[in-house]
This record gives sequence, C-alpha cells and structure tokens, in this order.
Amino acid sequence: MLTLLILLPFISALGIFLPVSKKFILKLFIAVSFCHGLIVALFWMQRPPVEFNGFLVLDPLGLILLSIVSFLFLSVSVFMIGYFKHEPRSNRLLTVCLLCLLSTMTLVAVSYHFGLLWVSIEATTLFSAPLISYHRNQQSLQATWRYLLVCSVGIALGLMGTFFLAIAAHDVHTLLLPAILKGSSSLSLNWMKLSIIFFIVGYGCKMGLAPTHSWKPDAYGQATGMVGVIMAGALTQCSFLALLRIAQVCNKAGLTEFYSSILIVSGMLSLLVPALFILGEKSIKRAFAYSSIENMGLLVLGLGLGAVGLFGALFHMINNALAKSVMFLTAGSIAQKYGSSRADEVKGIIHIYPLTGILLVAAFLAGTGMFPFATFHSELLILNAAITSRHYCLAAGGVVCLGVMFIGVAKIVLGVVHGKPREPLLAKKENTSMNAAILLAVVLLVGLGLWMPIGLEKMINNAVKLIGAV
Amino acid sequence: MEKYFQSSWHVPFGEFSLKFDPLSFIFLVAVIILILCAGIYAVGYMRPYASKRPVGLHIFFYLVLSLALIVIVLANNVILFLGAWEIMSVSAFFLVVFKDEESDVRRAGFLYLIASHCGTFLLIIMFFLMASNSGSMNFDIISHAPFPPVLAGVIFLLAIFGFGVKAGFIPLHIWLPHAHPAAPSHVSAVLSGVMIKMGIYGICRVLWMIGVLPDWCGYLLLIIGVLCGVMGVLYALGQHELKRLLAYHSIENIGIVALGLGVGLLGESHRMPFLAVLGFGGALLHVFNHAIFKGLLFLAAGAVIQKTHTGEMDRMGGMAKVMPLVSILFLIGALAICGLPLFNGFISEFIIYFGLFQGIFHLPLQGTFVCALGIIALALMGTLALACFSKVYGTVFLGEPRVPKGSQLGERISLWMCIPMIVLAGFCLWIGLFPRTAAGIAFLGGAFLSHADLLELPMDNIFSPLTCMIGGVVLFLALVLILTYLRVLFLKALPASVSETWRCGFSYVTPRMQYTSSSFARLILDFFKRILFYKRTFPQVKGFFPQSASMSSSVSDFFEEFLFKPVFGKLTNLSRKLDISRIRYTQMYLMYIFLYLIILLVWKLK
Amino acid sequence: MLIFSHWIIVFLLAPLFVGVIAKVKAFFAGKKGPSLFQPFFDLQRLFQKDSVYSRTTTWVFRAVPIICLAAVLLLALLVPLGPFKAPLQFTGDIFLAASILGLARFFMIIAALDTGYSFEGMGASREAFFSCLCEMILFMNFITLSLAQHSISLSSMIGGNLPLSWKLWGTVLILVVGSFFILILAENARIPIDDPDTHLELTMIHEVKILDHSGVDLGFLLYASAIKLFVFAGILIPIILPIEPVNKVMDMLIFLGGMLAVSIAVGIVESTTARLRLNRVNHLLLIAFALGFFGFVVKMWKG
Amino acid sequence: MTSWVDVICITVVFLSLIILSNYRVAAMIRIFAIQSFVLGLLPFFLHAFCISNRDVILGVVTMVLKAVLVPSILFWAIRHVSMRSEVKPIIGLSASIILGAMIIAGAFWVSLSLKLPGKPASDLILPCSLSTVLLGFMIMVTRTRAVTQVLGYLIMENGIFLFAVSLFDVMPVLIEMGILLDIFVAVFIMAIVVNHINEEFEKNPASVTFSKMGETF
Repeated sequence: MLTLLILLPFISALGIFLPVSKKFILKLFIAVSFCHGLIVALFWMQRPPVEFNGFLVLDPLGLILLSIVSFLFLSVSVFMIGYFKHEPRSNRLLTVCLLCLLSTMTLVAVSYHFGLLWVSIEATTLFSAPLISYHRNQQSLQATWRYLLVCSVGIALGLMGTFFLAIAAHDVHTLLLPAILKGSSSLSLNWMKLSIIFFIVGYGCKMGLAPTHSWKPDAYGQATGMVGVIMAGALTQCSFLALLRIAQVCNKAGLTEFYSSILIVSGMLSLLVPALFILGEKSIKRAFAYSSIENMGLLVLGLGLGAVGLFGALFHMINNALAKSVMFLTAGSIAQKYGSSRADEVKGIIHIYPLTGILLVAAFLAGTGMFPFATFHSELLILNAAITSRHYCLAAGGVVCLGVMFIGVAKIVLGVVHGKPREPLLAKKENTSMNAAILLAVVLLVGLGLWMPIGLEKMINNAVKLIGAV
Repeated sequence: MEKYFQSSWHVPFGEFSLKFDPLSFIFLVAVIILILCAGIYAVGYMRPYASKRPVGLHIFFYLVLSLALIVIVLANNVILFLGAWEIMSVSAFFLVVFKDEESDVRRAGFLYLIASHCGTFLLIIMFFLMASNSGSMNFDIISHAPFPPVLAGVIFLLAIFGFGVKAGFIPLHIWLPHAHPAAPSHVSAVLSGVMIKMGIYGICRVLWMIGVLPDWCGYLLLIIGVLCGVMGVLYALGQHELKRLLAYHSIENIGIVALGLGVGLLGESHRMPFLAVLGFGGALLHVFNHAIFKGLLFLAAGAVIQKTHTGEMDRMGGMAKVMPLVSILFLIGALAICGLPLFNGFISEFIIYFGLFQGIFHLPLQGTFVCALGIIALALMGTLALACFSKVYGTVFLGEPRVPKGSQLGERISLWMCIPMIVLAGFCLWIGLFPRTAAGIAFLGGAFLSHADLLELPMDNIFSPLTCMIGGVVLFLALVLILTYLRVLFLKALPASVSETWRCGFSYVTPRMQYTSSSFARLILDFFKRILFYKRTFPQVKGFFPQSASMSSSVSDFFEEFLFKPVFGKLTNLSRKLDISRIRYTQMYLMYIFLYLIILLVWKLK
Repeated sequence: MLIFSHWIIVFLLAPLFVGVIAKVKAFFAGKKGPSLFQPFFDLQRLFQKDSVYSRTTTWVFRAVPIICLAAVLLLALLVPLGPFKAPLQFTGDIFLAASILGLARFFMIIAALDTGYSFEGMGASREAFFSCLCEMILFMNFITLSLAQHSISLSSMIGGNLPLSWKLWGTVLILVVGSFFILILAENARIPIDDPDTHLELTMIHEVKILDHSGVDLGFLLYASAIKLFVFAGILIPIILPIEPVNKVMDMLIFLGGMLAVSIAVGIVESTTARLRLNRVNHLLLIAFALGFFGFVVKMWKG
Repeated sequence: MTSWVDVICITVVFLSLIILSNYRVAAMIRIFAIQSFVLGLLPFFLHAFCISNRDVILGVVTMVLKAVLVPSILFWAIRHVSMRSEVKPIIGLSASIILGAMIIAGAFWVSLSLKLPGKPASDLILPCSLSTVLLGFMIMVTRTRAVTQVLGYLIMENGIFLFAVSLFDVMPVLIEMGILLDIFVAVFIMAIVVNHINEEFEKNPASVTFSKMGETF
C-alpha cells in the first residue's frame, strides 16, 4: 500500500513526459492528488502494514505529515484549475516536479531508516529546485541557485550527521529506527552528540531555521504561490519530521537536555531574525517567507521545550501548513492578478477583489495566530510550555519577536488590502476554484481553532508518546 | 449572585465556561445598553452609505464585536477569554477602517491593531503565569490559589501594561485618539464606551483573582490615574477635531477610573474593606457612567458631523438652532462628563472623591500624600473638563455659524438616530437623580472585587451623604424653578426687545471673528505649554495692506511624537539597513551555516 | 425655617458688604463715596428696566442668571452664618458646593460664547483658565482643613474647635487663611485679579462675560456675585474667629465684626494694589496654591 | 594494505588543497576528477584480500559517476561560459592555502578526541575526511563563481564519501546508490541552473551584478 502510494505520483509523473495536452496534465494531477488524499484518509481508519523489511512504516508522526502533504497537494490541485486558466505557459515541468515531490515527500513520511530518510529529503530538494525557477527570469534563477546550494550543503551536513549516527549505533549495525531505539543504551554518546549537531544544522538548513534561513525570502519571493505552499507547508515540515525522528532517539538515549538546548537556541534565533528583517520588507511573499521562518522557530521551540510544547509543535505543524497554504495561495492569486505582490505596487485589493482581499486578511490573521484560527492555540501551547518550564526570558523574548513580526506583516498586508485601489495591470476576474482552494483551508483552520476533533487529539497524543518526551 | 454555564469546548486547555457575577454584571449591562443604542443609531447613520459601501460586512463585524464583548465579560476560562479578546480586537479593527481610502483611517486602524495585539501578548504571558501558579486555566481555580507577592507584582504589572493598552493608559494610549475619530460614530461610541472598558474589566478580573496585592500597586494605579486624567484632558483641550477631543476625554475618564481602582487597592492592601469598596465601587460606577455619557456624546457628535460634513470645531457654530434636540442631548452629555450635578458623572466622581478623602484620613503618610495628589488632580481634571466642554458646546452649538449657512445642510437626522441618544440621556439623568440603585450595584461589585461582605460594612456612611447630596440638587432645581417664575413675573411688566449683540461700537463684524475653540483654549494651553509641546505658528504681517495670513496652533502628543514614532522609525530603519546590506553573495549564506556549525560544535562539544 | 433665615440674612447683608467695600475704597481715594446702600439702589433700578436680547443668543443666555443665582443661594445654605448653623450640612457637602459652583460657571461660559462675539469669548476663556487654578486652591485648602478636623463637611471643617486650635495649628491656619483670601479675591473678580469697576473690555474677566446682559438678568447676576462674595467671606470668618453655639448675640456680633473686617481688608487690598497684568495673574494664583500646599505639608508634618 | 588506504586518504586531502590553490576552473575540474578516481579506488583496498561484490559495485559506480560523468557535465556547463578562470576569489590564493593548512590542522586536532568504534581500516580516515569536507566548504565560501561553488560542494561530498565508504557496512547498497544518485542529480541540476544563469546574463548583460534580488512575483 505504501509503495503504491509512493509510486503512484512518480509513475504519473513519468506519464506526463508523453506528448499529452495541458488539460490532460492538469486532470491527471488532480486525479493523482485526489487518489493520494483518499488513500491517506483511509490510513486514518486503518494503518497500513510495514513494508520492505521495516523500511517503510507509517506511524502517527508520519501520518500527520502525510496528511498535511496530501491536503496541501489537494488544495494546490484545485487552485491550479483556476491558475492555469489565465496562464499561457506550459504546466508540464511544474506538474512533473510537483508529482515527484509528492512521491518523495510521501517517502519521507513513511521511511523508517535514517539513510532512506536522508535520500528522500535530498530528493525533495532536487525536485523542488526547478519549481522555484518557474518564472525563468534572472531573479528566480538566482533564488533557485541559492536555494539549491544552501540546501545541498545542509543536506550534506545531514548526511554526515547520518554517518555519525551510524558510528554511534555501531553496535546496532543498522540505521533502522526501531533497532536504534531498542539498542539506545549501547549508543556512543559522543558520536551521538556530534551527529545531533550535524542533524540540526543540516536539516535546519532545509527547514529554514536561522541563521541558515537566508535562502527562504529569495526562494519564496520568486516561487509561484502554489510552490510556496508546498515548500512552506510541506517541504520544511518534512525536515522537521527528520528532527522529530532524531528526537525519538535522543529521548531514548537520555540526551534530551543536550538536544533541546540546541533546539531552543535555534528556535529563538528563528524568532528573532525575521523580526529584525520584517519591518523593512515590501513584498507580501517575502514577508510570508519571514513568517515561515518564524513558524519553524516556533516548531523547534515547541520540540525543545517538550511536553505541552511538543503537543503544541505537532499541532502547529498542521496549523502552520494550513496557514501557509492560505497565505501563499492568496499571494499567488494576487501576484497573478497584478503581476506583483509588492506593497507599493498593489493597493486597495478589497475594493476590486473583495473576496481575495478578505482572504488575504484571513491569511495574515492566520499566519500571525489570531483567535478563530487554530494557529492561535498552537502558539499559546508553545508559549505556555515556555512558561510552565520556567523559561520566562524565553517567553518574553518570544512574545516581543512575535509582536514585531505581527507589526511587520500587518504593515505590508494592510497596505495591500486597503487604500485607494489601483487597477490591476492584467485585469482578471476572481476565480472560483482558486478562491475555493483557499477558502477550504481557511474553513479548516477556523474549524480546528473552534473545535479540535478528538481523533486528531488522540493522534497527536500518540505521536507525542512515540517521541517519548519527558 | 454567581451563576455558571458550563459546556465542553474541545480545544487545548479550553472549556466553554461562563460565569455571571457582580463584576461581570456591571460591565455586561453597560455593554448591552451601549451596543443596542449604537446599533439602533447605526441604522440611521449608515443609511447614506448603504449604496456605496459594504455595509453588510460592517454590520457583521458589529455583531461579532458585540458577541465578543459579551463573551469577554462572562468568560471564566483563560483560552475563552483570550479568544474573545482577539476577536474583539480584530472585529473592532474592521469597524474602524470603514473608510479605508483615507490614509488617516488606515493609519489609525493599523496603529490600533498592532497596539491591541501587542497588548494581547502581554496578557498571554500574564495569564499563563497565573495558570502555571495554580495549574488550571479556569478563573475560579486560579483565584483560589495563593499568589506569592513577587509573582503577584509581576502579574499586576503585566496586567497594567497588557490591559492598559486597551484601556488607553498613558503612555500606551497612542492608538486611541487616532482610532476613535477614524471610525464611524456609532463605532466610536462602542469603542470608547465599552471596548476600552474591557481593559478595565480585565484589570478588575485580575485583581479579583490575585486577591491582596502589595500596596505599591495601589500607589502605582493612583499615579497612573493622575497622569492619564490630567494629560488626557489637557490633550483634549488642545484638539480642534470634535471626535478626537472626545477620544482624549476617554483617556481622562480612564484616569478617573484608575484613581478609583487605586484607592480600592490601597484599601484592600491596608485591610480597610470600606475604603476598598468605596474605591472599587466608585470606579465601577464611573465605568458604567462613562459608557453612557461618552456613548451619548459620540452619537451626538456623529449627528453633528453628518450634518456639517466636517469634524473641525472651528468650522462649526450655531448648531443649536439647526438641531435643537441634539444640542440639548449633547449638553446633557457634556454636563455629565464634567461631573456636574444632576447627571451621572457627578455621582461616581463624588464616590471617588469620598474614597480619596477616606484615604487621606486613614492611610499612612505616603498614602495621605498620594490621595491628596489624587484629589487635587481630580479637581483639576474636573475644571479642565469643564473648560473643554464649555469650549466644545460654545463653539459648536452656540454663537453664529463660522461657515456660510448653506454648507450645514447635510442629511436629516432621522428618528433612528435620536431615540438612542434620548435613551442614553435618560440614563444619565436617572443615575444622576436616583443614584441608589446604580450605586448599590456598583458597591456590590466593589465588595465582590475586594472579597468583602457588604452587609458588614457601614455602607450608610456613603449612602446618606449621597441622599443629602441629591436633596441639595433637588433644592437647587426648585430654586431654579422659583427664580424662573420670579423672572417671568418681573419681565411681564417690562418689554423685551431683540437686537444684535452689543459690540462695543464696532460695526463691521463677521461670524469668523468669534472666539474659536483654539483661541478659547489658548490661555490654558499656554500655561501648560512645556508639557504639551503647544505650538502656535503665524506669519509676520507686513506692510500697510497685508496679504491674507493664517495662524495655526497644535498640541503634540509627547508619547507619540517623542517616544513611539522615533523608536518605531529607528527599528524600521535598522531593518531596512539590514535588508539592503543583506549579503548579496551566496557565499555569505554558506558562511553563516559554517559559523553556526562551528559555534555549536565549540559550545556543545568543548 | 432655618433655610429662609439664612437666605434673608444673605439677601440683606450681601449688597451691604459690597457697599462697605466701595466705601472703604472711596475713603482711600479721598472721596466721600456712595451710600452704603447704593448696591440696593442699583439692583432696584435694574429690576425695573426692560431687557434687550441678541438675535444670536439661545435659551442658554437667558437661563444663566437664574442658574447663577440659584447656585449661590444653594451655596449659602452650606455655610454657617454666625449663630445660624448651616441648614444643609452632611458629610461631603464640599463637593456639592464645588460642583454647584462649577455648574454655574459652565453656564456662565457657554452663555458668554452664546453671544457670538469675541469680547465675551475672551472673558469666557479667561474664566475657564483661572477657575482651574482656583479649584485647585479650593481643594488644597479643603484637604488641609479636613485633615485638621477629620471631616469633609463644610460646617464642621470650618467650625467646631478650629479657632481654638490656633495654638496647635497656628502656622497651618495662617497659610490656609492667606491662601483662601487670595481665592476669595480671585473667585469674586476683585483687584488685583480683576477689576469690577472698569469698562476696558480687554482686561476684564468677569464683567466682560455679562456685557450683553441687561435689565432683570443683569440684576440677578449682580445679586449673585454679591452673594457669592459674601458667602466666601462667610467661610473665611469661622476659621479665624471662635463662634460658639452658646451665646447667640455674641456670636452674631463676632460674625458681623468679622464680615466688616473682611470687607475692609478687601477694600484696602483693592485700593492699595494695582490690577495685575493678565499674564501675571496665574502667578498670584499659583502662589496661593503653594501657600495651601505648604499648609498641607506642615499639617502632615505635625501629624 | 592499510598503507594504501593511508596513501589514498592523504592524496585526497592533498588534491583538495591543490584545488583550493588553483584559480583556473578547467584545471580545478580535472583535479577533482583525479580525486574522485582515487576515491573510487578506495573500496578495493578496504577489506584486504576479500573484495566483495558490494565493494566492486561501489568503486566502479563512484568512478563512473564522479570521475567521468560529473566532470563532463561541469565541462559542458562552463563551455557556454566565456570565463575560464575565477574572477576574484574573496580571499587571495596564498592566504587560502595558509588557511587551508590551518583547517587541516584543526581537523586533525578535533579528530584526536573522537574515537572510531570497531577497527577502522586506517586512523587517517576521520581526520582526512573532515579536512576534505572543511576544505570543500572553504572553497564554496571563498569563490564567487557558481561553477566553483559546485566544485566546492563536490569536494565536500568527496570528503563525506571517504568517511562513509571506508567505515561501515550499515547502509544497504541500495541506499548508498541512492546517495550517489542524489548527488549526481544535484550536480546535474546545478549545472543546468548555472547554464541558465549564464544565458540570462547574455540576454541582459546590464544586470550582471544581481543587484536587485527577488522582489517581484
């Protein structure tokens, strides 16, 4: 079943290389996303069996990530219907890369072997790189280049981390997760520590944790909205899954203190850095990229704080994905309408495209954690974890950074939403399917904010138990 | 008196727990009255916009705001409270930016949103500190846990800052004078009447939960009250725009409330339940009163503005003849806000004065001193408010119109707009003349807040003077009637003629030569110019036949101009600089990774 | 009944008080001066005159004389006059006094603005400004007195054993009396703060506000200001002179003597000092406030 | 046999240093090819006298990929680029060499405290691979051209490879192949991007400096 899930998008990606029409490609993509979504939904009822000698396992952690990925692809596919109505360019490369990404991200979610995990994460980097350069202009190429280079270096460090882990687990003789967990008492702690540092820095690059975040504003600023969603919502969280896997090992090996102290520092840096940069920012997408860095910071902060924080972090994974999908899809729809997403070029959206304007405001509120959106709860959980674990300075600093971040994003978004309207350069109508895709995420996010399903809570609790934080 | 409504609400730490107690009752009544009145008013007020703007959306947010306000005062759970709090902030933001093409309005909305959100962050920390002390997110359980004094102090400070942003404590008030004039008038009424009171409600709720605080907290609140009150009214005096002036007056009134709360706190920390009840009760009553009369004033101001299409007081005049009913209603509001007898402001200010004097008699030396300061400040506030509102009433409603008559014919003021104002004015008069009920409820709230038993306190010590006071006021009314009768008698025999105002011999006089609001306020502002940064600019008039010249005066808000603007500007500049110098070479990106790796290795593996 | 006796005293003696001041001033100017009863004649003449109203004005303008007179009449009831105790006394009546005066002031100011001319506006503006300072002085003195007597009722604050405690609080009371005397001059528009006799509109405060009133209205206003002066002096006297409830005749004599002394003092000040420049007035008022504050500090020091 | 492993390790580090001290791109690629070839020999010498299938496959694939295919892609990439040599390294060449030497010393010093478990083929493996990784990193940081950065990345990978191949048999062959494939594809895509960047330059030579970064779209 899992193999099928991984292969399905991959095979259809190969199919696109045949000479088929644009419409067919679109339909195929939608079909694949829906199938993927359906299968993942089935997994919620019945977890699939282990495959490939325990290399592929779907545990609650993986299921959460897999559902996020699947949902994001679903909403992107709906969005795409509208997007390509107005887009003269071919969708072939985009779709191929997206499908391959879907395949590899599924692999990330289900791989239970650290080597396989590495391979699949590296593969996601490679398939996402061409997506950034979709617009084929100088800036987007530059952004792609930076993304590729930084992430490759990060991934290389991650590879070293994997090797160090292998050395540490010399006695276990395998990198399969359950085996390592079982033999955690025999792990060599020094090598473990080295490996943890390399893991955090390496996968942190991919996640965009400060100070290795620098590719993010460029890449997200250049990518189309859909790609932004996949990258900010799914790709970064795939790397977070890698960190969670390490956390499992660390907690078992009694290195929680060591691990969490680094994560807390990383998290704080990731809250601080975007706060420093955001106030001077002009472009919506870049602002959202900073917001993404901030959210990654929150995630690792929650992981570092453990207990309630961990629950919050896992919940925030879901919320962040939904919020990012709202944010970047809206930004993408604006960018398509105006040919720009800069605050000084776009004004008064709400008067010309009322729905898009409202959605943009919703995106902003969701991204900054306002109440009816579920991000509010997860942020609170993480802050609460900071306070209950007596990290008062942390909570205070975090709150200041979040506040500055809010100001920065508000400045840009409200500048775009309100004001005397400027006619769009490429006069286009609101598109139902684009808006529907965004609305779906908004509704889900609000729904989660107002009522958390019992099943989800159980699943997250299972995942927390799995990580075994104290 | 306490009633609960419990229901499950499945979000992390959440529970849908509502609690009804005397404290929430007072705020709830204020909220409901004002929301209903402003809502009915809006029907008339929004009519001219109906075809031009998304009024439906506006109404939606108005309803959301109403709901949020109600939930806030009833919430018994931290998450529920914070959620409703955020909803309130956001929906109020949308109400404020109704006319978003105007850059002032946008700025106001932005300022408001960031101010309230940043305040919320402090609240989050505060509530979590409380929750971690007691291990629950339920207000009741939190209130049962004892608080160590240091923690209590920290929580108190966080509450002052977090809720102070919403309440408009100086220097956190800067959003307030922008947001209120920017919003449509019924929204301003709700914002000023009840929304900023939610800050006060929050502080009260926290005080209730913590129980006894160290006495410096009381002094702090008193000082804040003095600062807010005096500065608020002085800034108000320097304004030329009607609604902005009213907005600054909200700050003043919040200051008065803070004075009351400070007295209450002192009473609590010095174990004087009567003093505590007086202070808290006075503050709560003033909260309610301010909601009523400020709502009335904003609604009346809205009617005037709709008629004249301007908020500039120096372009108005003689409105009493154009809209007699509104002028009387405004006068009632003005008298009430100045704390003059007959109306409700007088009652609450009297109770707070009374509390301050009790404080003088019974508190230790520093308490006496601070209370005396409070009394003097309250007296000063009272007269300054009097000066301010006589200026407003005189320039807007009396005298001659300062602009040609034709320009004052805006929309007709419909019945929808008048009835709510009349109702509010009725409340002013009711509490002003029959204060026993309202004061009794307020004292109930005060007793609840100070965990005291009302029955054991000598409440007659305050009720009997109150009754005598009303007796005096009634006597005054009787005197007025008698004298009116006398005057009629005198005048019956004598002819009265109508003519021009006597101008001491000047013949060519235009309405523009009247004293304007700016010239009226000049003496006072000049006196306080050092703290108000009062500036007047006028060109030198030269030659025998000088060209037309103009003069302008302005008061700059110290905290906005010299505190927040520079800091924010510096931060933005820093951010821009960082962004420009954002290293263009990809190598540097790699360098960061490298350095970070090295630092981690050195730090962790040393 | 007590109420009416109070009012009768006030109605009879207040204009007389003004007459005495005028006499003293005339004496210092080396003139014979008008009769002591001249204020009565003036009032009588005004009550018989017809009125002219400006077209600009509204009901506010007409209501003001009534409100002012009613306010001072109510104020009079709060003050003990010699052997006659204040008919209206309760804890916190000082607030009634202050706020009823405030109400009258509010209407005075808006009535002045109602005429729609800058002279009246000028007067209104000055009144608004100086009343701020006066109110502070008033409350400062109230605080000190209330601390001394542990009461916030006007009658007990200024009555009781206060004059007997001059030995104990002498310094405090001197300061209070000084401060209060300046307050009386300021509140009642006397030299050196304001000149009740001049007609130079640019320099006036009180007179200029009532420039447009005529006939009965003006009469009411003049009567009101005379009563106000009288009542304020009536507050000052019990602070200085012992009035005991035992001997009514003696007390009446002491009271009248005190009134005479105050009026002579006012007259002397009016004759010997020049009117202050407008921008110096606030300095004088601040000095009065400082006196009051000093009194408060000394009181606190002495415990 | 151990001494052969030692020789290979030393050679790899030495070649990295030479690349660091070079500024001609073509020469750098050639040296890199040699380095990769040497590395490809490593599996054959690892397990003395008992060369397994696994070692053969690994060695051959490495040689083919890294010593042949990757350099030819890089040559293809720079063929369209008119520049043949590095324009300006951020740090001068002699300074680079001195710094490189210091880095090698540092890597050896760090390795002192790290003890490999089991019985490694040579005690030089850990310090040498660390040095190579760091040198590769240094090349990436100090060189401004895209191609040279790719080279730096590749050298880094070589360092990791040195470490990985020689140390253990934890990884299934499939995974190791995956790793190799990933790296190959990475280089492939990088080369394409480099090429595209170059095309963009030629279309619009005014903006060579990349001054305006990523604002629109």
